[in-house]
Amino acid sequence: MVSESATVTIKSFNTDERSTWCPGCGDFGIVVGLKRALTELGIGPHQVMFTSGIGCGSKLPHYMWANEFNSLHGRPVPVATGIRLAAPNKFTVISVSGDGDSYGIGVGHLIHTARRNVNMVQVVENNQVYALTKGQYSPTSQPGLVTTTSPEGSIEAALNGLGTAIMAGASFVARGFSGDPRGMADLLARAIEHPGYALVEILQDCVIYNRVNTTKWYRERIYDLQEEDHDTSDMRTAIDRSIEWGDRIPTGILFQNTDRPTYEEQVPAIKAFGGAVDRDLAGEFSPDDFAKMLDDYA
Amino acid sequence: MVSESATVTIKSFNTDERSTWCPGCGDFGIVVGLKRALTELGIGPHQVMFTSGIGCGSKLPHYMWANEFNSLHGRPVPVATGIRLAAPNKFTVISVSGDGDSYGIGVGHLIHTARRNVNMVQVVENNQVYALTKGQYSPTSQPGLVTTTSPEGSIEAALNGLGTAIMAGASFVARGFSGDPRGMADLLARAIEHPGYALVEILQDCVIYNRVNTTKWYRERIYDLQEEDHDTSDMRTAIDRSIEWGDRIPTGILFQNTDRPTYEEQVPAIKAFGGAVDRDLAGEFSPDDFAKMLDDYA
Amino acid sequence: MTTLNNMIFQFAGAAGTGCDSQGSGWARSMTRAGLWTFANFDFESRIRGGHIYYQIRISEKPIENHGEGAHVLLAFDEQAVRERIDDILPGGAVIFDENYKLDDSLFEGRDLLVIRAPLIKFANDIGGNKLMANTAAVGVLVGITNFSAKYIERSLREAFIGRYPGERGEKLAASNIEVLTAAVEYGAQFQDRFDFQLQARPGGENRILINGNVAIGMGAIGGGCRFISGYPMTPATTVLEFLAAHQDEYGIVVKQTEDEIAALLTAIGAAHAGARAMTSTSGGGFCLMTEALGLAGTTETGVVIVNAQRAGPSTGMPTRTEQGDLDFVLYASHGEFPRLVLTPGSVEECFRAGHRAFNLAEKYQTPVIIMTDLFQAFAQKTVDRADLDFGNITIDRGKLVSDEQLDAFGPDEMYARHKLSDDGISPRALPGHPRGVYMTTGDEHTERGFITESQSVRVQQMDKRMQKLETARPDMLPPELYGDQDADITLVGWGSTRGPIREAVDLLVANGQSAGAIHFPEVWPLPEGTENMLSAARYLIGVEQNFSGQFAGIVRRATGIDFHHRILKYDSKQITAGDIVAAVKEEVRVGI
Amino acid sequence: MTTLNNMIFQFAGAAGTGCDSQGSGWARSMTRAGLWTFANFDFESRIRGGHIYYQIRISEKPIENHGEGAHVLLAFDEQAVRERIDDILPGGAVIFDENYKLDDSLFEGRDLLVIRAPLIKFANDIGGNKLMANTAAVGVLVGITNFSAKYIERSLREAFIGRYPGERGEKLAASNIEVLTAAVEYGAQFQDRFDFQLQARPGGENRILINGNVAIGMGAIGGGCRFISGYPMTPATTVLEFLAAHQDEYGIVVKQTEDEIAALLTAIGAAHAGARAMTSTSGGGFCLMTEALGLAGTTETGVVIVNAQRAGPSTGMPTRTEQGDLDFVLYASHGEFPRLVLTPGSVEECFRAGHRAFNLAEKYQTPVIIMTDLFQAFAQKTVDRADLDFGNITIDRGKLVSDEQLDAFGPDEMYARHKLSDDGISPRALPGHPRGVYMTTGDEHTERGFITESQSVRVQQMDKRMQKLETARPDMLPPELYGDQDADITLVGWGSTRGPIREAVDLLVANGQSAGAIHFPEVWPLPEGTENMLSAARYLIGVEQNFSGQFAGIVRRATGIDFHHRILKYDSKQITAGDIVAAVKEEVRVGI
Ligand SMILES: Cc1ncc(C[n+]2csc(CCOP(=O)(O)OP(=O)(O)O)c2C)c(N)n1
Ligand SMILES: Cc1ncc(C[n+]2csc(CCOP(=O)(O)OP(=O)(O)O)c2C)c(N)n1
Ligand code: SF4
Ligand code: SF4
Ligand SMILES: [Mg+2]
Ligand SMILES: [Mg+2]
Repeated sequence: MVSESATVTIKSFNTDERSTWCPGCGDFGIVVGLKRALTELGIGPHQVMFTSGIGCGSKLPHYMWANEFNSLHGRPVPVATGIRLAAPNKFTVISVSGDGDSYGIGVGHLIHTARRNVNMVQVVENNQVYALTKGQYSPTSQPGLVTTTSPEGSIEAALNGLGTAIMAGASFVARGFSGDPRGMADLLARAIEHPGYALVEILQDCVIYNRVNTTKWYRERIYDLQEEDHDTSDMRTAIDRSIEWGDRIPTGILFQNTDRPTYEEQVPAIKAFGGAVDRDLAGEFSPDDFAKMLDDYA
Repeated sequence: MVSESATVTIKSFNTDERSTWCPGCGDFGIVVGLKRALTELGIGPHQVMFTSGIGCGSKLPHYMWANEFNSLHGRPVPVATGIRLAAPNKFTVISVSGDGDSYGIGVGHLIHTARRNVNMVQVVENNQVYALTKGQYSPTSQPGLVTTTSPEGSIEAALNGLGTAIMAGASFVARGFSGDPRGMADLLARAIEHPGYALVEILQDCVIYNRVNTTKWYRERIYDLQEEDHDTSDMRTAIDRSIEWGDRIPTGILFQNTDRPTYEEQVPAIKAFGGAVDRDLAGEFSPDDFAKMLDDYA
Repeated sequence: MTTLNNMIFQFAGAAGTGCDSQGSGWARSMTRAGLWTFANFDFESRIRGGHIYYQIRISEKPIENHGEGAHVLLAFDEQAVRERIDDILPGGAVIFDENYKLDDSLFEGRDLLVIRAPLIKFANDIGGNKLMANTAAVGVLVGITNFSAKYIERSLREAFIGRYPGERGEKLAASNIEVLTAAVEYGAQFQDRFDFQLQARPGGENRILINGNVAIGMGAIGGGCRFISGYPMTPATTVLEFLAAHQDEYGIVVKQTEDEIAALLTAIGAAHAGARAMTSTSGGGFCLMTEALGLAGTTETGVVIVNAQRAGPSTGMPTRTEQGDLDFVLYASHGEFPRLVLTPGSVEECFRAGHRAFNLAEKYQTPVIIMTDLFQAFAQKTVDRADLDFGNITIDRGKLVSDEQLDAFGPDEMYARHKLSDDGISPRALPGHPRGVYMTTGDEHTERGFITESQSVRVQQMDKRMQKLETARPDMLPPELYGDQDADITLVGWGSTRGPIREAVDLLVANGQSAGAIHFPEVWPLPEGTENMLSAARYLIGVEQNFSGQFAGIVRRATGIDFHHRILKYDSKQITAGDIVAAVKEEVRVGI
Repeated sequence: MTTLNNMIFQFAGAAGTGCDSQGSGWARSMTRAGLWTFANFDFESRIRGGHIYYQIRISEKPIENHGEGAHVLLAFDEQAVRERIDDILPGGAVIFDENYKLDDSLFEGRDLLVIRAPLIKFANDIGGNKLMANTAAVGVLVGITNFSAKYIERSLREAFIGRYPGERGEKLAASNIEVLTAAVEYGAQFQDRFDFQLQARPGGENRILINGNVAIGMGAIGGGCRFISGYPMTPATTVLEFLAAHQDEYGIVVKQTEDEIAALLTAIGAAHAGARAMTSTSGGGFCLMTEALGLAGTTETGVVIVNAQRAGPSTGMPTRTEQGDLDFVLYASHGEFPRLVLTPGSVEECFRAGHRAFNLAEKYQTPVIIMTDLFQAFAQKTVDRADLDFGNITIDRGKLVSDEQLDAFGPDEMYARHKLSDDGISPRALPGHPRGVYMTTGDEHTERGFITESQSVRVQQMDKRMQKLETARPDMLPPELYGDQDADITLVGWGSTRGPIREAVDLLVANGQSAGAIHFPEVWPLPEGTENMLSAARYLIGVEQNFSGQFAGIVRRATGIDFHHRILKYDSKQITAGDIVAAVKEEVRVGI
């Protein structure tokens, strides 16, 4: 579907639905970033399809006006794949969910979808905690974090989601910060434009359950890779950057590979017939066309 | 349990159960490798607990005499975790399953178990195909592979299992070859000795469904990292090696980090009380000890 | 005329503004003051904001239900007044800050004491901190009910000195108490216009106030549970959290897993190794456990699963209640294998299920599921310590093979994990003994645990496994009769409807309607005596919190007994005695 | 006396040694020769070795069952003779290579023609390749049955020239045909000692030989399925593979996913976007789909799931059959939502279910499950091309909102995906239209798809969704009566028992026992007329391939009708007409 950029403004995405987030939640910034990115690219609410999981962050698409399929905890990515493969010419597909959802229960889908290079964006809202269930440690929680399920402090190493995704074959990997909607919007726009699977992790403050990794904490540490001499096409440097965490935390595009074809481009049925949703179910084939199937068994 | 090395021989692991593998299957070599490794370390059949998934390769523990819990497709690793955490002093725990099982449906468990550094060995029998279901492409199949579900050739990039595991935090990562049971036995012994999570991928011929990556094909390509100047403690080099695939395929230990504590060592209950299975359920606490729980709610 | 010690309170406001902590402090104080308390927590699927409320009912005798309406509404914001005003019972009161902009018309024509109290003023002027307005509100409540302030003072001290040990806590507690005192005095002026009063009674020190999930957790620890793996999901998370909180004291391995698939499989691994192991989840997580449930069934692994139901299907209403999963739990996983299903209906029954489940799991070597629900998970009840008696718990591990027995094995003797037997139960050796090496598998297997393709072995093993349901049947707790077996109508329920049903029976009988009830604390296998008890009743009315009357269907399928009527509620809130009485009256009016 | 065109053959040996390909070649030749064929494939969960066999029955009239025993056993190894010898019917024959070391005592006292044929010798001497011994065996079979060799010649040519186009194939085919000719001649010498003969009949060119999974695949493609996502699992894989094989011709997107969780969710995504989408799996995979099933139910996404049952529980017996999943499929996923369950019982019914499922899924906007089983998935049957009529398929997409309708929306009009309606079905807009922007969710939601905490909206949406079951009921295919409605006994079944039950009725009636049958091609919602038809029967006998009689239980629960007797088989092999007749006779003897 041709974008109607002339008509898309930030307001196109406004909705009456009131958010259930806590005042000060980092998720608010992410809505702004997404609206801006779509507006910049002229992609209207009917041209984007959000899929989301379950968690505070997964509620995001509910709070902007756009198509959304709100799925299960950990499962927005396979739904996104289904939409992309059935309607490859119809939607910009963006999966949105928290760190627990994307890197925890759903990490298998992330890995295999990255590997396949399905043309979609996966936004990971990383607050390093399971927020909606009231603050248990998540796969990205820092070791030692005291929560209700780790009263003696978490004893798990935090997952390097970006590095893992790069090794799994993700062709675009970036990190943004919810306190910087402008920078984030730019990253998201690049991710949407990227032909293939794009992972965008957004560092995000949970003002209730994560008193360690606060906006202030992040601000003191983050820096922009694109302001440094970072070669996004070099996987090894990207891996190095993904490991960096502590005094300095990189944001921006870590890695991009535009040489890989998207999965959709290679699907035989799409190559030959286009999108499944655009087909004429009743008239495309005659009964005789179908009956040819029987010949193999005669 | 103290090992009774004096009494453990290769024969200790012999069983009358007849294998259902095809003549020439690479899995035969892996049984030999495992028996040798356990024998070398003096770990008897009752001191090891195998967990396995579903697939040709997952049948392996059935064909040697030892404890086994044969679980579900993709799920031997969480069962292994349960056994380790309940009986940390009782068993060497080894999970055994195919590439589809471990890297495909089960990859989420691999990642999170690696991250936690549970003290176990995960053996991945990699024949780059779903064999037991009659030869569909797997997450490690090479692109273009023609199978019943990819009649036009697979359009998916193969997963770099070893690199992904390293990024996820695996503290021991190695690759062996079923055609070299002696080398493999050595790798497995090192993996068993390694304090923490150890991934050992074994390249394995499926003579029926993978006519590309045959024993001959592997023999022409593999080389032993330990015969080269490979620093197993350097994660970046290990990542580089994990990417190597094609004319030269590395085997041996890619990566080892002995600095991380195991998960078990850090579990509060284990630190204070030892193994759950060794506890006296009836007599350990008095009714009054228990009743203290009520005080918080008075 | 003054009503003493028989009241309902509502503490209402937005999430995160303190009405929940004030509410639970109040409930605790009531219990300490020797009043029997039942408190329900009504909340939304969000962390801050929205509208939530605590409903606390108290009485001089034990109660099983949070009742309907409120005699006092403590409103912590304006919305709370609007949302809950209709709940206030005749002669009741509403307390809120004088600054709220609420039109008088809202209160017009209501038999209601409206107290616009200077809460923020007290807080600022006396305590020097606006946040103490909450304390002031509670003070007014103490004042109008003529209650003793010392219980609140104690809980204020505990709260502040607990959170900030040392001087800061002392200071905070002291200022709060000053605010409280002023507010109590302020409230006392309304006493003569308010007919409900509170007075402490003896006995509070022998009682505690807990919810169903804590009771399950206590039962489990008492019952030998030393391992829990789980993944957070409302309303099951607090079981996991309870065990986590006690991991140090009782040595419980607590593993938060990456998902529910791993949660059950990890517990299965632990149980296989020999630990008493459990997991807790809600419907969505139970879905992910179904495959492993069948594995536990075939491998004969005794593992305990708590399924705390919430309103489904799918993500549904995460903080709302329902009994919608019974059919699913009974038939979850493909093929057929035995499972035992417990459906406790009170805090005491939750405690009992918590420990009984482990004996049943190990005796029958098969999964045991404790079904509870969101209401029961969160609702708090006063119970006598004596009713949670750890001394009464016995550990029965069933047919365990000892090391000595294995030592005595002859040279050609082989341990067979799945040995056929009349009762379907095979002697179980914990793995690790040199003579007890064995394998087991989710594939159909021989007695020794090897994969088999044999038809006859298949039939033997199926028969053996399914026999366990029959062996277990006499061991299941029988249905519990309440009131008259011969009553004109008999209400039938399971799980958390127990309390409301009992109270409904009392109300009906008090109203001259002959009524009784049958409660099932354990539903599968259907306990012995089920058919007799049900067929002896005159007119059976199923009471369930689901759309289709699942238990009624299960009973009909198993026994042919068709309940005459079904009272079904699936609007996501707990059924009350009043709901049941109204539905029964309707049915009686229409003509039973 | 010679029996013509009424025979059963067994081709038995180890996996991977050619007995399966020879068997299927033979079955195909029979069909081409105008003989009605039914072939069952009995195999183990391994790729090579072990013991497998093809059982092929032929007749001059259509048959629905592979029968019992064999008139000829073609043994491809020694073990095959030992394993299957007892299957050989009186007057039958066994053919194997002369070199097999088999003691004569094995054959003693049997009414049996033992042909120790020089198969390897023919192969080596004439064909120059030991592998052609298989061809020789088939040649002997042609010889003793006096069949025409030309059908086998054709299939040999197809096989070799198909695999090795060009000269190599021609040569191989030619040598094989030489071997065949010699073997036919050799076999012919036994004709006078063998009473069973074959003769081609007209009509073969109008028929094909297919199994149930291929029929489902054909039906699905004809029914507009343009998307399948799946994960391999026996016996469901061949549905995925069939669509994959035709992805180019009909433009079907085929996605092999990382697991079954993703398989169903990917199909849900595709269906949500507007494609007719399906997935196929077996019990273990279905377990992993249960959570997404509820999501499809709540979001009202019409998606089709094939559940091909195999012997459970758990991994069970991967290559063996059972009907053990009905209860699970009916109640899978927590909470309550509508689902439609089809249970085809023949190749033709599989085809019909394959296309009907998509109309039902889109009309009722809810998941539709096609239940088949391992037996039906692999068993091949001769069918008339006319019975798989693509011209008869209509595409009914239900209440779709057109782009024009959306264009015409007023400025304040908002599309509501879950709009309330009397029949429970909301007009569905495919996403992508500027006026049709909407959200949907697995949380309870408003008509417009927003998450809600409202009790009243909750009840409305529950009622709406559940109403669809009632709306769909008249649309479900009614139970199919076979024989006399007034018969003394009526056998009741669903799914793959249809064939054996019908044949059992014929046998019973032929034996003077008054008998009829009722088959359910669709079971949920229970079709209209179920109660009438069942209660009109005199004596109901449920026939099911599971332990507990699941369908009987479901019927009792829904209607109160309790089958008088249940014939249950759960030994992992398909029930036969003989099994049923024997069980009925036992029941009659004991006294109905
Ligand atoms: C299968 C399943 N398991 C558990 C839950 C409960 N649950 C809801 S949100 C959540 C975690 C959310 O964490 P994250 O994805 O990081 O999102 P956040 O709330 O932190 O934004 C969990 C465990 C669920 N809805 N479904
Ligand atoms: C949940 C589930 N899905 C699918 C299957 C079917 N299945 C059995 S083995 C297998 C794949 C095996 O591949 P791999 O793990 O690589 O082992 P291999 O047979 O190649 O050794 C599959 C898909 C299953 N048993 N369970
Ligand atoms: S709990 Fe944390 S993540 Fe959730 S809405 Fe509040 S601040 Fe945001
Ligand atoms: S199919 Fe392949 S992997 Fe399986 S037993 Fe045969 S050779 Fe081995
Ligand atoms: Mg989070
Ligand atoms: Mg494999």
